[in-house]
Amino acid sequence: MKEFEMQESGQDRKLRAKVGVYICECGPNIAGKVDLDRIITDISELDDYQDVELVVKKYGFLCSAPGKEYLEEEINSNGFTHLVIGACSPRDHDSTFMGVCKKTDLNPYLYRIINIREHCSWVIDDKEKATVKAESYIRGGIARVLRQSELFEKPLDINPDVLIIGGGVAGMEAALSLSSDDRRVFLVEKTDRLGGVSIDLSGILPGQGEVIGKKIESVLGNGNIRVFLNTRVENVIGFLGNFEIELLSEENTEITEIMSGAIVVAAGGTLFDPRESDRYSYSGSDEVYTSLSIEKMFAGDDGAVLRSGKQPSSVALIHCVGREEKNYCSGICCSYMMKLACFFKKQSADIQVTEFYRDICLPKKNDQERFSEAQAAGVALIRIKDISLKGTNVSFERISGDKDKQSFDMVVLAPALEPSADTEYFADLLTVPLDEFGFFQEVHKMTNPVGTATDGVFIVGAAHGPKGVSDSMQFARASAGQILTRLIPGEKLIPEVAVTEISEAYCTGCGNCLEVCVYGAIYSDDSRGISVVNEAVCRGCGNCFGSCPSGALRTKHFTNTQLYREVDEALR
Amino acid sequence: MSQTGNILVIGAGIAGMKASLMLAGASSKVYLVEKLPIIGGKVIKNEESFPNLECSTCMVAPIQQDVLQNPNIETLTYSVVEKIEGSAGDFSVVIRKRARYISLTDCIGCGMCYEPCPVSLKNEWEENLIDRKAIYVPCSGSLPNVPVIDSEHCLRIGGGEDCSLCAEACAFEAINLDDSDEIIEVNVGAVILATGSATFDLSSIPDLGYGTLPGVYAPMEFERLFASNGPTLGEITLRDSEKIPESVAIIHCVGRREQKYCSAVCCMYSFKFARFLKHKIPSVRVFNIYSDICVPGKSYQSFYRSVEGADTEMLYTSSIGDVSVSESGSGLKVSYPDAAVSPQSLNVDMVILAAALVADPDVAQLAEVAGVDLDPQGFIKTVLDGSGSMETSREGVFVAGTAEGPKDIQNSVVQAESAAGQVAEIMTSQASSS
Amino acid sequence: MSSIIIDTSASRGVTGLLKFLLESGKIDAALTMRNDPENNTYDFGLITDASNLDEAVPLIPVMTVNAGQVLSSISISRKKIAAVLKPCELRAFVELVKREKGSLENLLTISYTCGGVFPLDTVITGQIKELLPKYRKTILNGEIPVNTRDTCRACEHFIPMNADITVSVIGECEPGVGCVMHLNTERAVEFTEGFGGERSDRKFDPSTLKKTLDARLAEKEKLFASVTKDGPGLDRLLDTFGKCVGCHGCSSVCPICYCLLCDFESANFDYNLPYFEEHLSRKGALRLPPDTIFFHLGRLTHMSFSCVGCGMCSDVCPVDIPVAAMFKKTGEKTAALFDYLPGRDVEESIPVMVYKEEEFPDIG
Amino acid sequence: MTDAQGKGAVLPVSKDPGDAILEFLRLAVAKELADAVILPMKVPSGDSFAWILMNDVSLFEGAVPIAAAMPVQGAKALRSLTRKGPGNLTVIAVMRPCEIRAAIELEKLGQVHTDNLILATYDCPGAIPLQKYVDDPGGSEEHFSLMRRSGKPDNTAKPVCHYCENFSMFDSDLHFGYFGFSEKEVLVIPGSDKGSELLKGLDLDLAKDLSDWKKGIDSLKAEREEARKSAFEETGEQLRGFSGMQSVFASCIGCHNCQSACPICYCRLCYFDSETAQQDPDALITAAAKRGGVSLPEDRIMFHVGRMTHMSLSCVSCGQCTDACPVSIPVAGVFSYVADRTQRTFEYEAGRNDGDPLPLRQFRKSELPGIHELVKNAESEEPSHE
Amino acid sequence: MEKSSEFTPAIVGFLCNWCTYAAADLAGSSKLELPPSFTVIRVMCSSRIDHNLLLSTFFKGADGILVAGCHPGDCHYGEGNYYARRRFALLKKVMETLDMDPERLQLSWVSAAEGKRYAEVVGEFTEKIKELGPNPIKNSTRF
Repeated sequence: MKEFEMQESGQDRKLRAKVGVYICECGPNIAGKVDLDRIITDISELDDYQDVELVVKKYGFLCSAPGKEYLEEEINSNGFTHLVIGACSPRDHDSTFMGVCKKTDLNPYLYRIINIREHCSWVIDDKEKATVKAESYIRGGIARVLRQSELFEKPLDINPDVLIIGGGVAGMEAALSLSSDDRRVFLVEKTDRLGGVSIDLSGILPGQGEVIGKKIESVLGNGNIRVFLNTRVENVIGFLGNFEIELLSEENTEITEIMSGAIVVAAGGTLFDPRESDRYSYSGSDEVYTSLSIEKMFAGDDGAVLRSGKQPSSVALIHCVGREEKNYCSGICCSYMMKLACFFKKQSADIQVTEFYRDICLPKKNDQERFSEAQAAGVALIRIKDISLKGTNVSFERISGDKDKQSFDMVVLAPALEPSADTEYFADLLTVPLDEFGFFQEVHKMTNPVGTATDGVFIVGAAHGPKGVSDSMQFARASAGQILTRLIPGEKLIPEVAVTEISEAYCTGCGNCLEVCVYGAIYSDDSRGISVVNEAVCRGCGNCFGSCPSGALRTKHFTNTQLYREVDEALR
Repeated sequence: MSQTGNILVIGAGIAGMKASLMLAGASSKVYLVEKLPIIGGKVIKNEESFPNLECSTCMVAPIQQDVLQNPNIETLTYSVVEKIEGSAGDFSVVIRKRARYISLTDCIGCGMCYEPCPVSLKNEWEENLIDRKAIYVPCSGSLPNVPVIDSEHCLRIGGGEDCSLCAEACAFEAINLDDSDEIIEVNVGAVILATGSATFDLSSIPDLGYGTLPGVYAPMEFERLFASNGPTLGEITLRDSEKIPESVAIIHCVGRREQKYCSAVCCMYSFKFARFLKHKIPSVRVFNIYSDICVPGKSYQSFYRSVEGADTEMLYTSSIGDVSVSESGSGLKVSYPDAAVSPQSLNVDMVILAAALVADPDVAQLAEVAGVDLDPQGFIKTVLDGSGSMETSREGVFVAGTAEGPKDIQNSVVQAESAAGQVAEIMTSQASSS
Repeated sequence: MSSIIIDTSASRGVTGLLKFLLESGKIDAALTMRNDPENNTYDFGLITDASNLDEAVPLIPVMTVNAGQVLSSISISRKKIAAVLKPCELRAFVELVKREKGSLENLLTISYTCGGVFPLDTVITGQIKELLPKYRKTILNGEIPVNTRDTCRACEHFIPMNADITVSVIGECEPGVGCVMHLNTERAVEFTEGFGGERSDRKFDPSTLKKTLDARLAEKEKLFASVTKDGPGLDRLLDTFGKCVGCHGCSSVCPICYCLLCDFESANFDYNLPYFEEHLSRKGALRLPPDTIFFHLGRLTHMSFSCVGCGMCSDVCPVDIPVAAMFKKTGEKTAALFDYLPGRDVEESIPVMVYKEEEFPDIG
Repeated sequence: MTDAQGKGAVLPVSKDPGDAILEFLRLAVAKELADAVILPMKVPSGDSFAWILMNDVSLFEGAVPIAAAMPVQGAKALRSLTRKGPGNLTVIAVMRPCEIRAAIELEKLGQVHTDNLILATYDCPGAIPLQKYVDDPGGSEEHFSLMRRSGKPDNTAKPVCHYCENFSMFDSDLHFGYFGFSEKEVLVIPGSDKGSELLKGLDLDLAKDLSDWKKGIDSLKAEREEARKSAFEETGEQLRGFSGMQSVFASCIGCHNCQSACPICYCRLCYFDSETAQQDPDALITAAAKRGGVSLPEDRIMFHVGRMTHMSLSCVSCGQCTDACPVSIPVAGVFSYVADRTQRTFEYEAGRNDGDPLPLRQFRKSELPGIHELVKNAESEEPSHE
Repeated sequence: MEKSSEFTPAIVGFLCNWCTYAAADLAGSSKLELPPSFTVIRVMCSSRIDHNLLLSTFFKGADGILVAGCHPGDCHYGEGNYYARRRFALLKKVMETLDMDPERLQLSWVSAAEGKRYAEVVGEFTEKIKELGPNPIKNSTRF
């Protein structure tokens, strides 16, 4: 609090300071367009401040190696309390000069770079005007830097262990890539066995059965992986590096408490129920199957046969079941339907197999083979606009617009992949938003697809979106990648320094800030009736500040007092 | 794990940069080798990236900055890897740092040097849509923002003439016309190949008129044409005339038949183009000529639906391979067989060919250097296909991004993260074993 | 010390001085009351351009806000400022300076013998227009003008303390003499150098204001009597402060209440439910919001000994509680304990900030 | 909110509706359906009211459920009681609709917890300005009783009351309706489960059909609607041009009484009293030099504009700000005018208990088309990103 | 009081660090001519900008204020600019209702790649402000 007031006081008269103002000539780029000598005289003669000493100099090329040494030397010999650099964009060299400050006793947050190149010398032709502009920018910089306050990094101890929710392929893959002697993995599975859906898809890839079998073995055999079966995650609090988790085992309804530094959500997906759409009407007795159940049959000994046990003589494979309803393409069905077609043909060449598809979507480079194989095997491919079915009677509209009917011995549906039932539960538990389709929302679709708004919580596999086995494992490894490179045993995390702080004395706990924070970095302390910032999570965007009507918030390094002074000078 | 090993990342596209940053964050020393004079890869060529049409520069520039400012990453632009010997955990790598002729430390990118250069050439990075000098930066906003001299065309270096206008114009003595290639040898524990891909050679299908008919565009050409930091500053005008197209046909699946695979991104960028066109030229008519729509993943189809009808008319053809483009008057004629296999045609001002992603021509040589196998399509092969592992046929060497096969940004990043993870795993085990 | 006599009204004289100071660059800004003819309102102007002084009414008997409060925020500037203040405003400012909430360093203080000010509503209603002419006459006769603030009528400290320049406005300033400015400090002499008017060695003679003083003292008697009839104290308080709506307007306009966050608005005065339940079970009833009266008692202990009786608090009270009278009265008593007079001397330390070894034997 | 299929129970009136309500409350407390009540009570000096929380039935006598003046906005009383949490007491608060609406806004802002409160409103004829009441309690009471009968505010009432459309049943748990037949009876209408429970507990059955009463209310609403239109037109006129806004607030002395009287201004430390808001003195004088002078205390007008951005979305137009203003600025007139516009911008109505979150705590990805400046055809109305 | 013909407006632009500030840099390195009367103030996110910052800039006498950030959907912090848009809309409505020159306040979305557009936005806004003339506050001693 004290510091809060001292630094913030709009009228803190005890500004005893020695400010170094160094202007980079940047060759002709600044020196050529701006009258530096005039600026130096004007600024040094500036008598705006009591007890503030200004040292104003120019230098050829401050970001050069000698330039940086020069600056370091100047800071040390003059014992500056603040530093202003008139040069280029902070996006180019802010970190450069912060680096210089770090080598000296000057706190890097008591320095400021002023962009008089991109925003001045390069865009204003008239030298007179450019000079005046540069001068006002620099005056603003001085006025502001005097209101800045020292900030310090606060390294955090971290727990390298990882909680993985879901024991499917994705979960197991993550577990195996993460576990090591100095990193334990807790693998929590709600059912009584590992393997998830994929265990049923053993037919999918040749040898997939063994692969998954082996995975399960190596997971169970791994001393650094602790597997909890029949267990659900009851409660989670914390943030990247420090989560506290409560697990509830269904057998001996007791709570196990564990700590981890990260959480990987591999809650998996499930299949769209075709009967949700009136397009597909059939009963349990009809010879209508989902791809999954057929997979199981093929995995078994007597292959895919009718309930009578007889070979079907005609089979319809229907793609895109639920695509329109869910408004997304699962991206894997075409591929496995082609494969199923071939399985049927292998089972018996006499079975006439017909595939009804809207579009052929084979996004993987090897998928195309499947298509050729199917064609070669004599599978009939019919492109349709629309389709519906009563039992095994299929009526459809060809792309040409012609309507048609056919009936088959057996119909196989390729239902869309959808989020598993407990997705919402976990979303709520981990405060991770869901997207419009009910899958977990990644923090950034492109640059961070496995990360979530709650840093430290990662989403992989079908919980992120419709995926095949290999993509699921890919995502799992990606999350492992993030954890392995961010949570290093024995090393500390260094959170953002310029974060927001809330004054306990002034806050009334109205919750505006808490509501708008994207990162869940603010929580409410009910005992004191105030909101509190978790500095380990805050990114310093300042959205909370914008939402606070009282004088209770301060976004460090971008306080209003600081900005007001910049404005004052801009309008001077 | 600070001492346990350096890492070599080849290719500074989104995948390469991401992997480098992650590993550097884990305090490994990373050598990031990029053959172009700038980093950023293909993504920065896009104004906006699908599915949420996010501004690519806004998305990638901070990553580029992080890479260049990260003390653990040594970025070697305009460089090629010539040798990778040894084995996992201990590779010795030879890198040729090609002569740039401009000092990265002294140059501040003021651009004073381009003006005087008498040589004028097509700018390849801008898809030859604009000229450049022999000394140049590929695009505005290049990072690092430091030019390079095209030694082959430089009057002095290439032509042996006595010209040093650029050097004279430079206030920082940053230009050294006597610069020469530099050979750098480094030791690394692991290698990540992220060299990206190329677009299908459109001229190999003469019927589509690419190269012969000026109104026919490759996807990257259109990306640059639309880019607000591109050659036309975002004005969509036809190549030879200044005309603003009134009708545009986008032909899907170009090269799919030849390559025998679907690139999975063409549909999406085609729809993106349609949105762009409608956005900039509200009166324009856009046609997407397709035979299959491939929009895998959760948010793609909804984007397709939002474009379909609104921004573009969808024209189905029963055989996408048989679509052809010919000249008709001042414009172009696109012929294709419709659903009923009867021939149709369509007159437009502009044609964009949604070309397949193919292996980068240089990848074969890289594979040789790196000693890794390629798959039948010419991409770098992963050994445990379908397991999500990014390990190649050579232990300790990994691949990420479109070097491994056609894919979108999301999957490139996911692969980069996986690869980085696998490298980190090795490093850790080495650390604990040593 | 000397004085300056100018053949004009006191008001014009002061305005002239301010003009001179600005034009000669001796000050950067002048703080004075001014009139907004368009809206018939008065406010404090911090004037930097002499030409803007035409609207200045430095001696207008109106107090929209206690100038001491206004000055505290700007006086710490290194810029030179001349401020025209009423005696109580100057005293309030001195109290603030003692609390590090202002500085006399770069300040030229001009004050005047004060006839008292009109309550704000006379300004709003426009009444003041009729009242002013009578006002001038009355004060010259050393009498108390009608309709002025009750605390002004009862104010015996109408002669400025610590002013660099004292302008005679009441009593003494008999017709013919014009505007008389007494230069009390070196600074005054220095600043007025080069300013016109006739220099004289006329001394300021308080005795000439005896009549006024007596009248005021008499008024004070009455006022103090009016706010404490006989009867048990607390009930009396309840009668006086009972209708307080807790707006804390009195403290926000009080020049002495400098706190950023008043203790009574701080978390210290948020209560948990049990507090109310407990009260309820004991008394069967309690008032919401609580502490309405406690607030005034608390404020009395916090600042009464520094109260200068400017009367702002009464003026802003929405329910006409005689806050000012209560505080002035209590203030005099508390200050007397330490024979302290608020605003008398910057060097005089705030009573509760010091102690003497031997004091209050009877308290122990 | 529901009013139980348009039916209500009936309470007999002896003297005036207030007594009926008191009797009702006595019963509720006696039957331990509530632990305490909050009611206005005359202050000792007899010229104002204060909120009293009481459970001692014998004290109810002095209470005035339907008080002529509103010295303290009831929401502030509720805030002081429940800010730290709902507690264990079940308390019935009888307040004006605008007070309940303010309380509902404050609950959204975490300042009031209504869990154990039973909020009761009544047909509000308007309130007498505090100053007027203090000056002449007797006269004011006379005026008020007339207003209470007619349901129409007369010229002594607060200006905002003349055009308040929310003077009757709002989102409260209970409502006491009597406009139209205040002599005979008072309707008590449940507005929530809490309300219904209470009535059940008191064996009051909802026999009475409300349509007549409703008709009366609606015609009164219509009149207020008219008044509102003309009042807003007037305010609009006053505010025309820069000088307009300036002269409305010209006499402001910066005491911030309006803010401290405002039920919505819940901040402990108003931004404008915080150090952040204080101008740098040197900068202030430098800036003054550019203009030739500034008015002090600084930012007096900005304070009002800033306050509008902070609270106008929750403003319930109770008029307390005007009552508190020592220099008679029509603060409430301007604020309710602004609130009317800002609340419509976000299709929000302050004081509704419909779970609608505060406008600034949410957003829609595509909304407010054209709020951002369009340059040439470079941008489409809607961001293309959705 | 200046005549708007020779009137050079004082305009303050609050730019988000990730998009518009970058665009401003791009405009700079592309050497596009920009009006000297425009002053850039950098903030991390447009959502950081609170009403009082804009108001006080306005009452301090700025003739125009530009708030510019990432296009909706592009926010570096996910959703910041959506909130910024709402807050801006509120302030604009208040100023509109009080008839205090809401046109002096402008919100624009400018991405990091739109250096040219940044120059256009600034240029056109400056022109608009020139037409409006000086902010009445800045020459009044009554504020």
